Amino acid sequence: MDHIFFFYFAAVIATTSVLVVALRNPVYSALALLIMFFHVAGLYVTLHAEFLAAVQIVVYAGAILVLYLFVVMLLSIKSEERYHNQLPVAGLLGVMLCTEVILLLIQSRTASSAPAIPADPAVGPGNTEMIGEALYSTYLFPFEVASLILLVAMIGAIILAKKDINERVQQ
Amino acid sequence: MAVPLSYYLILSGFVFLTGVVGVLIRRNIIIILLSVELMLNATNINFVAFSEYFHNVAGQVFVFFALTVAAAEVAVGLAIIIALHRTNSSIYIDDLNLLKR
Amino acid sequence: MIYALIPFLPLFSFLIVGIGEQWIKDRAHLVAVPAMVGSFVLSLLALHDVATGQTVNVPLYTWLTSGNLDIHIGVSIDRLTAVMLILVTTVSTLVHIYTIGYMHGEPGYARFFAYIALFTFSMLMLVMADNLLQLFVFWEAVGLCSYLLIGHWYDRASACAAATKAFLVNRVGDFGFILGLFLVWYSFGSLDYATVFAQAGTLASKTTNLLGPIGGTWDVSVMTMICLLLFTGAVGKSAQVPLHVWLPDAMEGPTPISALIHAATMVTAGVFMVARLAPLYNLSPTAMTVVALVGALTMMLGATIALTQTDIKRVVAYSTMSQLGYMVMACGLGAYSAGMYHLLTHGAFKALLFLGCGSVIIALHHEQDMRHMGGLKDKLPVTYWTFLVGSLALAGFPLTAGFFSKDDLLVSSWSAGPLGQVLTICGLLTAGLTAFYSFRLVFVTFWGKSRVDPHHASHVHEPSTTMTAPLMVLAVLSVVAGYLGIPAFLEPVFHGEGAAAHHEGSAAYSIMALATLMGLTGIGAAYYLYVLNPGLPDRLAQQWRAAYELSLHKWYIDEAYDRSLVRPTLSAAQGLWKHVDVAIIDGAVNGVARAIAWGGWFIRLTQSGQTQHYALGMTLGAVVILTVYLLL
Amino acid sequence: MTFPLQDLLAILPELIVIGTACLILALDPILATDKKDILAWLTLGALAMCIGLTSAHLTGHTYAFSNLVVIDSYGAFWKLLLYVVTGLTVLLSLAYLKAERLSIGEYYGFILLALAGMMVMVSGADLLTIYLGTELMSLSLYVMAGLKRTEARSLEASAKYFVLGAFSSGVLLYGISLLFGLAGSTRLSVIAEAITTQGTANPMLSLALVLLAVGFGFKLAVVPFHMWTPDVYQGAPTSVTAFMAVASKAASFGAFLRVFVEGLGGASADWSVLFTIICVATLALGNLVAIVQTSIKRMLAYSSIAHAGYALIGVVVAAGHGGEGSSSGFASVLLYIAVYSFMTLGAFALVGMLRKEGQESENIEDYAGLAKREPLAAFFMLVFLVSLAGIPPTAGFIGKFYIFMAAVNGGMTWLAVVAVIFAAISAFYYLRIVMVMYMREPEGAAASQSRLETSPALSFVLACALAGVVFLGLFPNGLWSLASHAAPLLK
Amino acid sequence: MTSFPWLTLIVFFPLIGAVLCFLVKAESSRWVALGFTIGTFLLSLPLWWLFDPSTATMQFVERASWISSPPVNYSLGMDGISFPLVLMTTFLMPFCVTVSWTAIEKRVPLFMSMLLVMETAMVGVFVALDFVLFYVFWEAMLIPMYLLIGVWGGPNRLYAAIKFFLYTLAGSLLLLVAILALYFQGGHTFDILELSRGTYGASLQMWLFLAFFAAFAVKVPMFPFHTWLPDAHVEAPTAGSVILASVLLKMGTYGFLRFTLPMLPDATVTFTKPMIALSIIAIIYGAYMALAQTDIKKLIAYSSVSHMGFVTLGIFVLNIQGIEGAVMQMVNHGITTGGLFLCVGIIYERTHSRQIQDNTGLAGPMPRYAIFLMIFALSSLGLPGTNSFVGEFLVLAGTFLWSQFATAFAALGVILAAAYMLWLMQRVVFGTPAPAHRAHLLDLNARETATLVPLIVLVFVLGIFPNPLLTRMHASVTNLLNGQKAPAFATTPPLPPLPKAAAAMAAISPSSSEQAAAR
Repeated sequence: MDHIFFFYFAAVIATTSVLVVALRNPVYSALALLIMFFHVAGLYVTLHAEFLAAVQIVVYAGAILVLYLFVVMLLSIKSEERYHNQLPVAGLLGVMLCTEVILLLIQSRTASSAPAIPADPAVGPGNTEMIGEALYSTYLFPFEVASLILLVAMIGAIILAKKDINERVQQ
Repeated sequence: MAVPLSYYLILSGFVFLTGVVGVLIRRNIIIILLSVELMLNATNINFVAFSEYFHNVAGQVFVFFALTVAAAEVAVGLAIIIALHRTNSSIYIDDLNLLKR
Repeated sequence: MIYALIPFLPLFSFLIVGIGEQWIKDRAHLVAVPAMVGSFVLSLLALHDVATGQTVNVPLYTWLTSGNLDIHIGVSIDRLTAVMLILVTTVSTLVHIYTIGYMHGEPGYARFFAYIALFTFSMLMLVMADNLLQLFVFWEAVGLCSYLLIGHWYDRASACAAATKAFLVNRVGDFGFILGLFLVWYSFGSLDYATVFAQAGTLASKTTNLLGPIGGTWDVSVMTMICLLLFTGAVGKSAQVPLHVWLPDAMEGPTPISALIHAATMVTAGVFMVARLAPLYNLSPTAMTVVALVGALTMMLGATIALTQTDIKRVVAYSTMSQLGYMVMACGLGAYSAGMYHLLTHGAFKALLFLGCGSVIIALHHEQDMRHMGGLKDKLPVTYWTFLVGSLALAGFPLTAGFFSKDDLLVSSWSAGPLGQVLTICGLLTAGLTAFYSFRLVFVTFWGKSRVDPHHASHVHEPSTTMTAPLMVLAVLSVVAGYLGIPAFLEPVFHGEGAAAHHEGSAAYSIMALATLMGLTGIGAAYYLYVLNPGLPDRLAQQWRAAYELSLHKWYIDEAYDRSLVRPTLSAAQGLWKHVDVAIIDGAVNGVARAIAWGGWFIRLTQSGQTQHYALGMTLGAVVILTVYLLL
Repeated sequence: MTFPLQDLLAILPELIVIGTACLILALDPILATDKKDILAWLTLGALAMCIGLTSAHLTGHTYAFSNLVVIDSYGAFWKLLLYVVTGLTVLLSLAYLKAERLSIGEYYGFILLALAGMMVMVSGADLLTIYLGTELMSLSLYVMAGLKRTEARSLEASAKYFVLGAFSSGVLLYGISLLFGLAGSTRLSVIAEAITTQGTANPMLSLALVLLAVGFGFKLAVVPFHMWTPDVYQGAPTSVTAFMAVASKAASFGAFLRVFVEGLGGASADWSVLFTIICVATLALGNLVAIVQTSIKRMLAYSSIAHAGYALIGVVVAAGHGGEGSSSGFASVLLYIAVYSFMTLGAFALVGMLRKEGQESENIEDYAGLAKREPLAAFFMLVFLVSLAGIPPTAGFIGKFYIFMAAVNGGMTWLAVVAVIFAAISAFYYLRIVMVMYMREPEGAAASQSRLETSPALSFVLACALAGVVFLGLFPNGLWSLASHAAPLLK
Repeated sequence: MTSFPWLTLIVFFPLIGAVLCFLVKAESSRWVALGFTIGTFLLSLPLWWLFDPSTATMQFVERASWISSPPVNYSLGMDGISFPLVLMTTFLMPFCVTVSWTAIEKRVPLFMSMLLVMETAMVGVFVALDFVLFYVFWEAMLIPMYLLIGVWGGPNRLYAAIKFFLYTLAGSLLLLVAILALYFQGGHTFDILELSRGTYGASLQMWLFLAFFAAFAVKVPMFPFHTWLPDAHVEAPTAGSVILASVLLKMGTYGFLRFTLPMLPDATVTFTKPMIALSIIAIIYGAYMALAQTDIKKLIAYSSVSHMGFVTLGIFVLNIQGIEGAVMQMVNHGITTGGLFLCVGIIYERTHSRQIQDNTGLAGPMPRYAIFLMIFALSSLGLPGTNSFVGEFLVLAGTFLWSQFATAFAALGVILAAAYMLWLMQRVVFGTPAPAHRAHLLDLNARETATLVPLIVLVFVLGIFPNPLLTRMHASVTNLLNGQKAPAFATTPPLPPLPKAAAAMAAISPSSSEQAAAR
């Protein structure tokens, strides 16, 4: 059962990811990505990460991708008539890398068991409550840093994208 | 666990490299950013799979933060794209070649 | 101690005149001449002391010490030195006086006095040296003075070239000298005459393998090596073949210099050195033979060239060369005292001849070509008569000093074995030639019709007393010097090791007779050709074209040197510079720089400005590293 | 869950920086345009407080926030360096922004936020914190690079930086995920333990190493991950370039060493080989390409690439050496980066303020005859360049001295020889600037000659950089003992 | 031993002047420079009497810690080898100032201050007793020299300056690596004396020798690393040429004496033959190059290659005469070639040409100048009675002990020296002036005379009384040869005492001594 779900999700994810890269129309690419996000979320569910699955859909599909589409529409971007001319080289490299990475990954070993981390209560993953608690206790500091990142992104986006402010003081 | 960990790894590896190739071959910056999202999602699959494998919440927490960062990057990236489009009226990255050599 | 002043009086004179040249100007002789006279007087005192059996040693200071190399500068006088002192101071004093007149009104008047004072100092220090290095130091110093004096008229291109040539040719000789000097030091651990002579015997049979460094075998006697190397220096300084080429050109200098340096003193330094180092030469028969042969060759070469020269000073110069050949030959045959004897008398009459030439030249406003002279004996009587005395002495006319010394020389040579006898015959032949060319000079210059440039002909007159007085003194000396018993005085220096001259009665007398005969024949031939049949020489020259040209062009030796040494050296220098230094060595340096810059330029192409190329680069890097990991 | 007060005290400098940043962002809209200098002074005040606070942490080794943050002498070293260079950058910016007529109060906020990111990077004990710190810094820098947003080149720099930065951080993150899979945690100490127990013959580890090398290589700007550097350095506003070239590089080195020594130290045999190759390539490329540049900013960019190569020598050698000796190797890296910071900052400060007809003049040709027009400026530039070339008695020599010393001590004399050959080559392009400044007459009309736009702030920056370069060159003892106390130890 | 910090004072006194040059008016900076260079010389002068010639130990030693880890000390000291060089340096500097008095018109304060910085660095090199300190001084002079050539030099100055800089830098950076290697092999110290006491493995010595060689041979410069020299010399302003020729070149040979010989005795012996071969090639090749030149400065520059060949020759024959001769030759070449460059600078100021064809017949219009030039030229060609003869004589004597054939080849250089120098004199001093320049040929003024006369005096003083200087180096040179590692240098048998002259003959050449041994 798990296998079926996995293979379904994996197949769709792989296909849509290729489509994202291959489709020339940005809108189609974005839509392919949207489909992928949903299936990644599904994969998360099979991995008992329900909270993340929800976040994936809300943040990625709901916010990020909409933002993308918004910009694509805003700038009325046409489909690309050609790929970058380094396609053959890049493709070759991609294939090589893919072979190598997969070769390496299937030989890999992982830690035999989860190390005991005192701060983490030994609970099953996928518990939204646990994640929330971890975020506001153990991971409070990264959380604050992440908030700063968002702050930077927000203000930075404003600074970069605002149009009409005359920054030359004395002109 | 029914599905071997390596399956997830191979899936994520594939998606990751698709993203890498996307960055290399697409000229539209927006698509390049989408490709980067592919790379980040591949990473997230890894984290979640390891998290499940280890019964460890840390991986999921990491994904949460990665998601946040991705969102922030998108915001900044799109702002840059808009600004670029305003000055260059192009969002093809190979048109950016004032600075070279 | 007072004898230290002999050289230092001229030195002071040099310093005062040289440094104060701007202020002293025409008053230079007021300093220089008294200093010279003082020096001369002291030399006489020294001679007296030496004659009474004392040898003088005045150590001055330690010049340098380094390891076991220990060089002192000092003054030492023995009999050999003493006679040289007399010669040098006498001639120098007379030349000083002569110069007052000769250089009168010249812009470089004071400078000239400074130079000859410096020369005199150096020459005196040279003869008074008690070690080889001091000898070498002043050997070079007199060379320097010679250089400066030849180039005295610095705006004359030929004078400058002659000066450079003189120095360079001497340098070649000194190259051998200094190597010989090192070999002496290496062999004996010292350069002092006394020490070296004392040890000389131990070295007599030692040999060294000359080809050792390149793996061959060629054993050569060390003593022969030493003697030959040192003799190289003498060859240069005393204008022996093949380094004689500088001497005739040196006549570009003012004539008093030719008299002092290039006739009487400096050029004899080589002979002096061989005589001085007799204890060493005596140990090497091979070296002696070489010395004798070189001397004989020079003697004949000089004489043959002198036959056809037309420049009055050059004739005398080649004659000097020829006479130096006599002396060297004598030394080479072991007749050191005879050689030295001839050196002294030659100093007197050759200085006389040169100064006489100077008088003529001054009288004719710096005309030196004999073909523009003639008939001067009435206008320049003092010059003529003194010149005649000098020429007689040179020709070995009986009862002149030259007669005695040349005779002594030839007789000594005859007694030096088979080689000596062959060379004596050469000497006799040369004596005939000598008489011929010296009287050719006399007849062409003083006799016959005047061929003087009409502009000057009217006011040709005898120069001032300062110039004629030295001529007369020298004329007297050219005669008197034969009666002073010089060989006997010198004999103790050489411990009688030289050939026992004067003792083989019959042979001695026959040689004396032959020499006289040769001399008279020469004079007679000259008279026949230049007085009785003035047109004949030209016809003979036409008839014997090749021989004449050979003689006139000095056996083409200068040309040969020019083609074989000078030009190849210069073109090799040019070639090396352009094709090796600039092209290869510097080219390599610049090439490296260019290659680096090219590398930078090439890599820079990767920086295309294309963002995705950059990403590709990163990916490529990762792929390469991963591949390496996979393969390892 | 509440935290002990000491956790907050431990990160007090970070809190001050963040707080000031927020204050600035808040104040900016309120302040009148001509009073924005206040923001800079505010920033400097905050930095001064931080210096005081961090100096107290020069000894000791404590963890905070569930072992996600470590407060130790290593972090303190970098932080102190970062404060100083940030302070100098702020002063430089004060002058630069005025000259460029840019009035953006947020600028100082971004500098402080970037600084906060850097501080998190160097004091992170967990890949998560380090990653987040990196992102905080990077995002701030992306924005800052594009600040002259009406100018195409500035935006282009920003875009390139952003695209490649996002790409590299994706790679980095993937590497982190693999390490997580390897060790079950992103904590550096746990990763180190896992490597010790599992051994290094794990393909996943190798892959992770390579991916991390790409990620950090990008931040350090080493070959072949360097290619963004010249373009971005050239296009970004010069004060930002200075900040990037100095602070960002220092922080990246800080994080890089932290991760590779404390986390991946067990695999040092593997990654030291990897970085040896990168190091030689970096030395070669940086120095060779710098020769043919015509823009001084690009030239300095390549120079900064090359200097990363020199610093890597220390890393490689220390890693190859291991044990007690590694400490002095790492110390040489710390010292080198500190020294590099002063001279590079000084050079960029001058470049930024040298203008021709109101524009930045960045062509090397514009420096022709500078020594005549601006003797003092030319002299300052001379000292910085000489130091960059590593000629005594400047700090650049001391830096190279310790690096080569480490190399010879570590038995990698050949690497030192390679490095000196490239050091000799590097002298060429530094001296070319000297040559242009001192030995060439300006071409063209006098009106178009470039001049230095001075201000007290700039003078102070230059004086500080010069003092740093000269003082460290003559009396390196203090910095060296600081560096050797702070240097990590490879177990 | 004295507690008074003489050396620190001498080293850093000029630096005060260097700063002061900028603080006074541009015109006065000349006087500042002159004052400080003369002051430095006066400060160094007492050392002549304070120096104790009987000991080989370092004198006037000062020591303070500079860098604590690794232990780098600020330690200075002086022995019989560095002593003459320091005095020569301080002696020459005032003339560099005076000759630049009117020749340098632009950026005078910078020029003067660079001269003073150079002085600090140069003296520092000669008195440093710590290898790193030495290196710091060694490198520190590159930038001022670079500026001297590049700012005030001739038309091709940019190329020459950068070539000089890179060439010497490349060599000396290898030296730095060698210094560090020595540190780890030599007991973790940079102290020169301690390093000299250490013993090192054969292969290490070889490598270190090559690294040292890279630095020193470029500086000397030895064939074939000499091509920077003609360019640098020709393009540099007069003072720069003087400093280059007189002092900078000596630092290379000083390096050989101070470091290579004592620290790497085995490698030195191993490399003796190639080093001597290179030296002799340099002597003859440099002379040939000089023969081909039409530019006076270039000619003198190439003559320096030839003369420095004598120095390296003397050093590597490894006997007392050779090394003392080398040190003498270093001093002499400094004075003589310095004087020649000063002379060229003076004439260049008048005719603005360094070509021989533009500067002919100077004896007529400029008699005093002609005499001075002639004296320097004669000294340069090694005329006895002048200083150069002493050095060359001793070097050749030393070489003779090593190999007679080598001596013969080296002595060829003396002939060639006479050839190019006299030919130069023939063309420049003698003859008639070029009409175009006739009007500019004014004889030396008081300042120029004052610049040259002291050098002339020294030419003769050292030529006639070399012993006071030689005695001051005996102890140090002997110590260098018979130091703790004497056996390494035993290749040249010391000359036997006189009574054994016969035995000496057995050793007259290597082969015959072998034969003697075989018998």
